[in-house]
Amino acid sequence: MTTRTSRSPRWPWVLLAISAAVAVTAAMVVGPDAVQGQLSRILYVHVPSAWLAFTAFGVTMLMSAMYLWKRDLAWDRRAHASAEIGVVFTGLAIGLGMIWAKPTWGVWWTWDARLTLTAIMFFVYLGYLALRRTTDDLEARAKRAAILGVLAVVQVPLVHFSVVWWRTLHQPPTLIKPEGIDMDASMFVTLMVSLAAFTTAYVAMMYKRVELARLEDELLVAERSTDGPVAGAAVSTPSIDGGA
Amino acid sequence: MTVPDTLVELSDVAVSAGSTTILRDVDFTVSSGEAVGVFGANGAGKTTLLRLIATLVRPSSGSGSILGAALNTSDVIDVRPAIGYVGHLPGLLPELTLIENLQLHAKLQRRDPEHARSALASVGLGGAADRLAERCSHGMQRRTEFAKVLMAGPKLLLLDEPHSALDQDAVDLVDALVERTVGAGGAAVLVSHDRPSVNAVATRTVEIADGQLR
Amino acid sequence: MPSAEQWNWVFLAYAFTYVVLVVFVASIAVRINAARQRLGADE
Amino acid sequence: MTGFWAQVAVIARTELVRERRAGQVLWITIPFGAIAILLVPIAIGTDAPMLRRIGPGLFWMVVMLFGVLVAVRRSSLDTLPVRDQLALAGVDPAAAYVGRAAAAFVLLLAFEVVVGLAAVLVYDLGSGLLIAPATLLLAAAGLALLGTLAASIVSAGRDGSALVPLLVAPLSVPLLIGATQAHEAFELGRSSLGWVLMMVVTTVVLAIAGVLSAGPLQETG
Repeated sequence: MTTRTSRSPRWPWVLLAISAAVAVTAAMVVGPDAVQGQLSRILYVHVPSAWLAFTAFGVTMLMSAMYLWKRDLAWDRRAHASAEIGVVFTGLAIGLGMIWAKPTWGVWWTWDARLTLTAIMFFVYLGYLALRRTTDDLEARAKRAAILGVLAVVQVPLVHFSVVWWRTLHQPPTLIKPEGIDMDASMFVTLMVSLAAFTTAYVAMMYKRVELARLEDELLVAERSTDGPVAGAAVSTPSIDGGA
Repeated sequence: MTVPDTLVELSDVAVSAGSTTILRDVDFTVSSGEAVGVFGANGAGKTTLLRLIATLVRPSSGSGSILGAALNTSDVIDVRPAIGYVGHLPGLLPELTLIENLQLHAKLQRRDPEHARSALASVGLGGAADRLAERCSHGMQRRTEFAKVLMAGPKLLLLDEPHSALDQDAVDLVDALVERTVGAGGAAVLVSHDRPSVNAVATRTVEIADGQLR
Repeated sequence: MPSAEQWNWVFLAYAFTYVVLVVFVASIAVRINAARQRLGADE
Repeated sequence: MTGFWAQVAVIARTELVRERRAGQVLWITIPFGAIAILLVPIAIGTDAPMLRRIGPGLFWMVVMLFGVLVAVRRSSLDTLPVRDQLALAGVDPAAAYVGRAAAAFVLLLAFEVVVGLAAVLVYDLGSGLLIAPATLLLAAAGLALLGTLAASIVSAGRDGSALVPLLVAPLSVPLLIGATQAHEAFELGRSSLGWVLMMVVTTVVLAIAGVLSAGPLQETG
């Protein structure tokens, strides 16, 4: 009754190993920024992780919408996988932002609009993951998570807009922003290489995480059908009275 | 509304929740004037079958119609007021009194709530009308459910374990309700694990096991 | 800030990135193995 | 369409009758919010000018964090037998959602008024707080819609009540910013209109999202 899950492919990991090696080398040898000095090298991990965090959540929204349309659990598993990876990259981006902020501005945290929004997103999707833990009914879980995934679509732009408007009134943008770095061609190329390596990491993780989601679903089904009276696709057997 | 001759028609219907199949290969027809008893062990799919007929569960495959409205379409909303469903557990709001529960139901169906008190009296709860539902016994709550059905006068009566938690008076009342509905050209489906109690009123019986009728 | 100290922060950032991503991938692998084992035990 | 609003009214009234009898918001949530207002000076100091300055922000924070509890309250409307009965009575899921949100709106307004009065007295706030009925109404409406939606999203699962505040808090940021900034703009003699409009947009968006997801959320399984 349980279809053996095929293992996710190996090629993304090979590609990741190569691209990560190239990206780290490039990030270490490229010339330092005139203003930021060696610290500018943090750019090559901070910006890609922030970018991927938002991409991952975007994928979650798309997959949620696909689930609501098609009602196929495969879309739900992709939404789930992407959300979890997104939360990890969001945490990474926030952590790296802090590591960059401390030597640059002397504080771990600034109320930059983008940083604030990232932190809020972190909690929105933490809530999404928590919601998924509240029921074992695959369909109900998928539907509820998808509705929250789409609710985030409509609400997050409002959060973004309100935060940006709030900060523009309260904080004149005097600080050096990461994206304020005057980027020459070699830095830009390095950033792109790094972005490619991070995206490869995302793809490789997606394959693995979707495989895990599939296994977990199979496990739930298997555990349910061994104690339930009506097995998934099993040959029906005469029921013993009170067998439930 | 006009009642079609065939009140329930299910053909090759399956119901699954998640990846578990609860009902499958269900072919089931109930005609006007019938009271069908459905027997089966706990977990055989009785309650799901009843909720399927009550349009509360969607079939995952197959087709069917209830009171002439095709399942899985929005037409079922129009026929719901003609369905009298009494589930295994009472569906009363605990913080409302018995009479308020009946009035709420009537108002939601846009019917006159005036007969609520006499309906309660006819199930022997005239004296408890203003008691909060949460302070009533399980049996009293079930009687109130039957009063709700009595007020609505449904064409299709769906009863889950109709005699559980009821004393003999109430059992007779339920049986009379079934006979009255069936006599008026309606139909009833009664599911139970307790064969003798339902045999008395059923005009026909079927068995359900492992989610299949036989 | 002297260049050497800046390099320390850079290494901290890269080490942090490495640890977070490796721990996450490892957690997926561990969970996959656990699920496979339990599925195997069921059959 | 009259059927829809009649159902909304019946559901909202039923919810309020339930609340009047159970008294959960009146006797638990509102006093809890009021004591939160008292706890802050105990924690950070009783310097009057400082409390006057941060008071409005504290008030709104208490409304957002504790007001959520109004939406979290367990409703017997969520149990399966009751949902079955309501569905058979022909209740439109969207009408049930709007009705419950309307009841939560009324309860949240009461919460805001009591906690607001406590804040005005304890922090010696000027009239500014009470001159903003628009923000009070909009915050109550937005939070009621968001909280009711979040509560119905988690209602099927276990541990649901603990999860609702986590879902609501980050998504209520536009309401919090709108309310606090409108108040600040008002105090500084600037126009609060933009902030109020932002709250209106948020509320409308939440209402649409809630009504659209009511149907799919009601299907069981």
